[in-house]
Amino acid sequence: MDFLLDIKTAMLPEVIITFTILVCSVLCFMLKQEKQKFIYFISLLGVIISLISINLLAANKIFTGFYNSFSSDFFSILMRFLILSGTLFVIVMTKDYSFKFKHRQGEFYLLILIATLGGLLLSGANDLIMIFIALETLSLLSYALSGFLKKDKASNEAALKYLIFGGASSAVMLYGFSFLYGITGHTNLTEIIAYLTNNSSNMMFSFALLLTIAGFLFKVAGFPFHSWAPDVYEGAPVPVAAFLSTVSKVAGFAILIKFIGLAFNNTEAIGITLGLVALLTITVGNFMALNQVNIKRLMAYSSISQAGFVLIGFALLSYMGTSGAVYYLISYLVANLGAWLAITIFDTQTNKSLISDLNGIAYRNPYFATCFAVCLLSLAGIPVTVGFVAKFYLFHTIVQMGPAYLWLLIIALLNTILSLFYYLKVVKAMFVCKGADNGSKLNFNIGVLSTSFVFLTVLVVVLGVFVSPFINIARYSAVVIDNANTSAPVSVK
Amino acid sequence: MEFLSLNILIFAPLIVAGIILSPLFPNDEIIVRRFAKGFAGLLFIYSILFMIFFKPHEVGYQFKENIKLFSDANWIEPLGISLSFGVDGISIILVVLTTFLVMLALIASKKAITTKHKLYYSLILVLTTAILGMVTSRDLFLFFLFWELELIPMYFLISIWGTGKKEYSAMKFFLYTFFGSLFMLAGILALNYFHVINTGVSTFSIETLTYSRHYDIPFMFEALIFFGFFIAFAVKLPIVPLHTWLPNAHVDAPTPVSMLLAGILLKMGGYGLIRFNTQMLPEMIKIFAPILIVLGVINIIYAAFVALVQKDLKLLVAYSSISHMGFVLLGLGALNVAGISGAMFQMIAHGLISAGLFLVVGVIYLRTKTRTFSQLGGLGQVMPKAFYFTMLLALASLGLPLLIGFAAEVMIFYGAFTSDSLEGFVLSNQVMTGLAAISIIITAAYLLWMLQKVFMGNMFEKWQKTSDLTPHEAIALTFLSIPIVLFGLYPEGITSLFLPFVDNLVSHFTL
Amino acid sequence: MEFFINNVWVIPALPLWGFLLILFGRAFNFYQNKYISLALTVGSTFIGFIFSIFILLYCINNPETNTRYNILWLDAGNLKFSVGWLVDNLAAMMLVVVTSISLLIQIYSHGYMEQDKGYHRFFAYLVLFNFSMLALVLSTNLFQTYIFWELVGVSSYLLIGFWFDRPSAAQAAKKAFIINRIGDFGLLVGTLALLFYSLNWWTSTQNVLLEFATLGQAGSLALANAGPVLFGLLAIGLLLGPIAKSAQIPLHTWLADAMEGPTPISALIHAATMVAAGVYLIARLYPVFELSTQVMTIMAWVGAITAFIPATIAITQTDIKKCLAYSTCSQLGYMVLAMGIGAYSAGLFHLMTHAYFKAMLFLCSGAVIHSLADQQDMRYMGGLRKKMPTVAYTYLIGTLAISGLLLSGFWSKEAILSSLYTQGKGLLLVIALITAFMTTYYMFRSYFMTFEGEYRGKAHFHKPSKVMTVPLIVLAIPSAIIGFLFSGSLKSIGIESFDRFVFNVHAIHGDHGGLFLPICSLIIALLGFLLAGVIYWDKLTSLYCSCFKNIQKQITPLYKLSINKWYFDDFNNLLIKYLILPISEFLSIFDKYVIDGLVNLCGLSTLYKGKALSLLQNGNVQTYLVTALLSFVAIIMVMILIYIV
Amino acid sequence: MELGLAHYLTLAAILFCTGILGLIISRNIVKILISIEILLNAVNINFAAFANFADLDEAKGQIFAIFIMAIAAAEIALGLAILIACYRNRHSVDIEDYTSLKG
Repeated sequence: MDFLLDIKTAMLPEVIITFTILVCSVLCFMLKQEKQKFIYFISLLGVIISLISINLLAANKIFTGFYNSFSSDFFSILMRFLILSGTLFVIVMTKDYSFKFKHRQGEFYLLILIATLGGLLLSGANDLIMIFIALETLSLLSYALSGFLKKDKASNEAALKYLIFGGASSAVMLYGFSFLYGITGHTNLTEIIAYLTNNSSNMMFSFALLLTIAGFLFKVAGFPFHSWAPDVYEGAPVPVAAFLSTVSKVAGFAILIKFIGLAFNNTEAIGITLGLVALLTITVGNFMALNQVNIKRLMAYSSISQAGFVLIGFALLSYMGTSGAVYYLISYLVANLGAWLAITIFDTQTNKSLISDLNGIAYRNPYFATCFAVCLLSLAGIPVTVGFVAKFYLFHTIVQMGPAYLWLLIIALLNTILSLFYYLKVVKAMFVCKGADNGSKLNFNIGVLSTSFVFLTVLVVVLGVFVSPFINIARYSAVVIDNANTSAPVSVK
Repeated sequence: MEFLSLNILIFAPLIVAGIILSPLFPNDEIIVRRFAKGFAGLLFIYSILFMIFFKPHEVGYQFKENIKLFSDANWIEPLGISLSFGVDGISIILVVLTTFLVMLALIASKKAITTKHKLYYSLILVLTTAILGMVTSRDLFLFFLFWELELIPMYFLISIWGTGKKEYSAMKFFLYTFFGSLFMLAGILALNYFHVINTGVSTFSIETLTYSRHYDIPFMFEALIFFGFFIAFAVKLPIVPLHTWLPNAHVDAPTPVSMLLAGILLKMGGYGLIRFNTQMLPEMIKIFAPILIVLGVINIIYAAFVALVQKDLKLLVAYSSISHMGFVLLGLGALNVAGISGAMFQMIAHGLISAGLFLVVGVIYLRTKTRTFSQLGGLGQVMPKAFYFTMLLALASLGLPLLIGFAAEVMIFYGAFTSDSLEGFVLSNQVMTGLAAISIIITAAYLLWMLQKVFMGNMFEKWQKTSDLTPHEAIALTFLSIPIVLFGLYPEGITSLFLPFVDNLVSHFTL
Repeated sequence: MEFFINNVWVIPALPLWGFLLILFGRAFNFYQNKYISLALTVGSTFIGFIFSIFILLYCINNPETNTRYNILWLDAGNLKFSVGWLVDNLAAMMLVVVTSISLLIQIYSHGYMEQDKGYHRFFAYLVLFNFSMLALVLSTNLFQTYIFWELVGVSSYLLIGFWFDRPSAAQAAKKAFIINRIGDFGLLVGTLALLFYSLNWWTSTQNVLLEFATLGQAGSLALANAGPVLFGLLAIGLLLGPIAKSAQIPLHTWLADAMEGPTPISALIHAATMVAAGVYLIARLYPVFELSTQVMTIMAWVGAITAFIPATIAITQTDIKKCLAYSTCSQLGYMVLAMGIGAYSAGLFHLMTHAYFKAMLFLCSGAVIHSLADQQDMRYMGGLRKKMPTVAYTYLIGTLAISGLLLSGFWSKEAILSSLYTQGKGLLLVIALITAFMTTYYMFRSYFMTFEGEYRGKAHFHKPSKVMTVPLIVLAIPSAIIGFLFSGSLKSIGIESFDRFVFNVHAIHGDHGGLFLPICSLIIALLGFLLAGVIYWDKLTSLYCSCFKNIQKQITPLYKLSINKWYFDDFNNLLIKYLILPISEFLSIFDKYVIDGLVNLCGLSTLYKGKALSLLQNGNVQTYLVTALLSFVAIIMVMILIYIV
Repeated sequence: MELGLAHYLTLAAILFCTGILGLIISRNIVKILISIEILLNAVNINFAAFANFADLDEAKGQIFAIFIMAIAAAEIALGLAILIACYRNRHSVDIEDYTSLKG
């Protein structure tokens, strides 16, 4: 009976998703091609129910189960919420796009849902084995999803590259795991933390930790494991690219924070190294994005640099930094989903993806262009959007860490100019450049796609105005992380 | 005065912009323009009411507003950020200047803007909100927010309705200003940091950080904070050598936007220097005053010399703007009442004059499609009204007594000359002021040269049919001329608003 | 009488009012009738004239008059600038001069400008000038002077450039303003310095900064604070203002060009009133200048050189207005010279007499030009005495006056010469006498060329109207007698000598050098007259023998120097062309390519860095792996390094 | 000489490096996939060694290794499937031919 209680209080969303997966897989075989659209609704329903069920979870308590290999705390619940809402919008994106999948529509949703499940488990995982399995679930399914357009050369190539790169980096991560295990003798994170509080850390431990983090850096496309991202984003089906840059990333960050937390009461070495990684991630992403002409590639580089900003928060190795990172992650997710939704709509209807194809679209589809621009400007950090507040809060947290982190602040600040340039390039194409006279007019009538797009855009602005609750959420989750990592008694709010 | 709410003043333009943009609003040029113009007029009258009910002798903000969300004490309670507005001596006058120039820019938009009217007028109104928010915000975060927000409409206004290399110019403007603002952001955060570590309370309130500074900042960091703010405002003002965005932006922007850019946006740099670098960091301004003065003199002389050989009418006016903004620096560096009042006055004066000059440039360009001096000449014969207005503006600009520019220059020269802020520096205040005064010759030279080249002398045959000012343009220029003459004759009308503020300001660092 | 003194503000206020009425009346097209503009102008000046007369009478009766009224105009911190009005003998004298000449010239202008399409504009400018000039005269403090100093400058700019469609007029207007600005620069810096060095005294004891009445005290304080060198610089700065405004060398070149304006303007502004403002300002600032003998010497020499050089230039001018302009310049030099040697009242006396006769001379030339359809070259005139006798005789009166042949100019010039003599300034006296000789020569030359002999021109002649000739006749009266009137010879019937009247404190009661000097100057003048007559008067050309021709050949270099105006303009042009403009060009290029270039370089290099980085993203996953792993190893190294350090 | 932990770790490290070398220099994609296997096997050796030396009570390392094997199998299966799809499109297993996405 205890087991069932656990499920209700800690794993309800996962269970619901699993159930949906089962239903979908059965339906995949049962339904005829033309009726496979039905699976779309089923999966949508499953995700929505799962999202609702998150509210039923006990948010103010830390719950651990499955022999302590899964723990549900406020932070993990928040991450799961983000992952599920990301999935929701990714599924929405496929509404019109799915005609490209031909007769395999059902499978696509199946894969997406399984990948999501991997992500959900990852955000609550508390044991190295659990982490590994959840991560690989997410990764393997992502490989498959990237190559989902079997006949498409680009899609194949993307999947291949993704797989090779992913295989290598997960091997590096596992190598790190093995050392963590070897040093501490434990695979359970709680116990590893307990070990750390009793033993002062050493260089070997930091080395192992860094190797481990490599695997997660791959997941979040952080430097130096970022190079797959642009190719995969370009080649993969657009909703998959969206999935990778949102859901997959959130999951990656969710687990990354736990590992970085291991270094919380450690030396600063890992913090500085991570800071370096974060800055390099931002800088490389920004520099590469400057000359892009393909909007998907541009978004890939943009998401690399955005990941770098989140990493900065992590690199601060503190409660404040984590809260900044979490808030930034929320803002990134909302704006990025919006931007990908726009690209999906555009790509689905015109089959084009160059920035110049967007020229003058603002005067054919003003709402579309405006919403897209708002999302992009939020990513760039222009008010009044959530991105602005998030950047401000992140920088605020850096400064709160004291003058030692000034270098981090300065380079991060300078990078925002670079990012502004390429986001503006897209905005400029839409609003300023003269489009071809017979430029395509998108169908942006009221529908689920346009509604969710507008919804996300409004959310971007609303979150930019109603800031306090989300900062409180971010802070609270950071407190939870902080407590868990310092293995101090949990203070329940 | 219950009906005077800064919230309404600031956010009404935003709402009206939304109304104009909404699909329900008729897409008819005339209706859109008249609606926007009418609204701007009302806004101007409303802002005048603020000025009338403003009590100059009270120190600190008036008409305070603090919007609260979610029953929090402040807007973003966790960080101590408040959505609070208020006006004091230096902002009330800029508020009125803003609404005034926006109204005129909209009047001047009739012929200058020929496409995408709804978008244009709503962007101007968004810009209005941003500027009003900037000058009235009582919170550093809010100030920064509006500072950045202003860039967006400005970017679109230049890049969509501009001419020439408009996209390049708009991008340059955007990135350059953004670049500057990052330094300010660092400064803002650092101020907050030192307040937190000293008091444990996170706040961005300008009042708290200014008036009740119960916290110490290590000298080096205070200098860095000063530097951060300074860079941001130096870009905006602009200060040589951070000025090169300005000629580009001005030349390529449409006329009404140039008016707003020169008329108000540059003033934000001066406003910031007074509000933050001077008021908030009085210890630092004392130390850095020599730099301010040196940069000011360089600005004045350098830009004047560069203006002397410009071949493009608008470039000349743009460089004259840079030169004139140097006076703001010079006045500020004097650190006495006369100097700072003069800087403030110069901002108002230049706001009106440069807006007018850009309007005239636009008027000429609209008719001749050229701004090159070699193509112009003798236009005074066919457009006498434009000629007289330009003459008035040029004379005001070169500091002719009894026009608005003179009082500003006198105060600045007097302030700078009698100041001792350069004590211990190689060159004395007197020498620097003397150098700056050379500009009264050069300024006269390039402005009169401009008048001569454009309006006087022989006329090209092709301009024979050029028409004089339309009623719209004439009205806009007349509106501009009224304060130029009025406050030139009666400078107390403006100075009385901010003198108590400046007195109080100066008393803080003469102690 | 008290009424007029107390309401002296009416004198400048009326022209201002008139200006506004014309401005708005025309801007909104309320009227078209030329007589309304005329009435507004003349009316305002006339009332001013009446006021001035009464004030002058009051001042004559009460020589100690010093009525001041100040209004705080600008107040910021310890900066308290006031404007107001000051009536003393000096101001009263200037008021009368200005209003009377203005009045006549305005009437004359009606005739001169009647056909011009810019009639209303002309009168608007004219009345604006009147306002500025009268307010300048009434200034209570140096600051106010500076305000109206610039305003008269701008009126002058507007009027020189009245026919702005003429390129030369536009050029001349600009030149006049800019050169005057150089003076303003000096004046401004000088004023600030004077204020600065005595600031504490001003702010602690005085309500009105820089008030003329207390300038002497402030000056000595400044001298004490600043030391003689800085004080000298300060005074030179102040002097620069009058140098530019009164067209002293080296800032004199604008005055000849200013003749591009309508002739009544040349008469009013560039001969009688505005240019004299410089001398007036020197008089006002006398307590300051007096403190530094070096500056006084400089002033004297500037005056002397200015008297001399333009006179040599005037000798060869063929344009009647240019000739008169250089003559004005030269006469102004006289006045400044007088100021410089301390002959304060003599300078002002000459100012007054000169104002009348030079205004008249210009008006005469205007009448001639007007009659000959804008012909200004004297080589195409001649024999006009028969066609327009009134003009010719008045011109002759003016010529006699300026030459110092017993009419008013004689008395004032004689006062200057005798001061020179009594002070023992030999060299200056010689220069002054040579100048006097040349003055007679070129003035008679112009008279002969214009009015005597045969008509050499082709232009159709038409007679000047009454409205033009009457003011000439009226002006001829003071031109003839005013010198004698105030020479002190009529003390018995109650008219004080000028120097007694104008400034009791500073009057220099130098004894006249007996009869020697007047006779000497008369002889010199006669010689000049003879020389001119020999060369240019057909009745005397019989004396014109070959030796003169030879002389003329021998002095070719001098002739060239004169006709080229001593190359001042060329020098200025070279200065602008090879110094100012290159600096500007250099800075402009520097701005465009270096400063902006660096900015753009930053942007471009960033873009290229992006491109260079893209090379790593070559599509081969193995490259990605290599870079990733290598970077990762590097990162690990960094971490280890941090551990070690 | 007794085999100590260090020996196992060294072996694993050498194997890991071999795998990485193979990953980087092979042109054949199948070889690359095999190299990934080698990497994972190196990790397995580590886990087994650590389980033997550091964690005698629970043998979590061995369990981990088994999990790794299972997942590796899945990964290779997926990898080969993707490779086959690629091969159908381009008729090549040379990694150099899969460079169309770049920049």
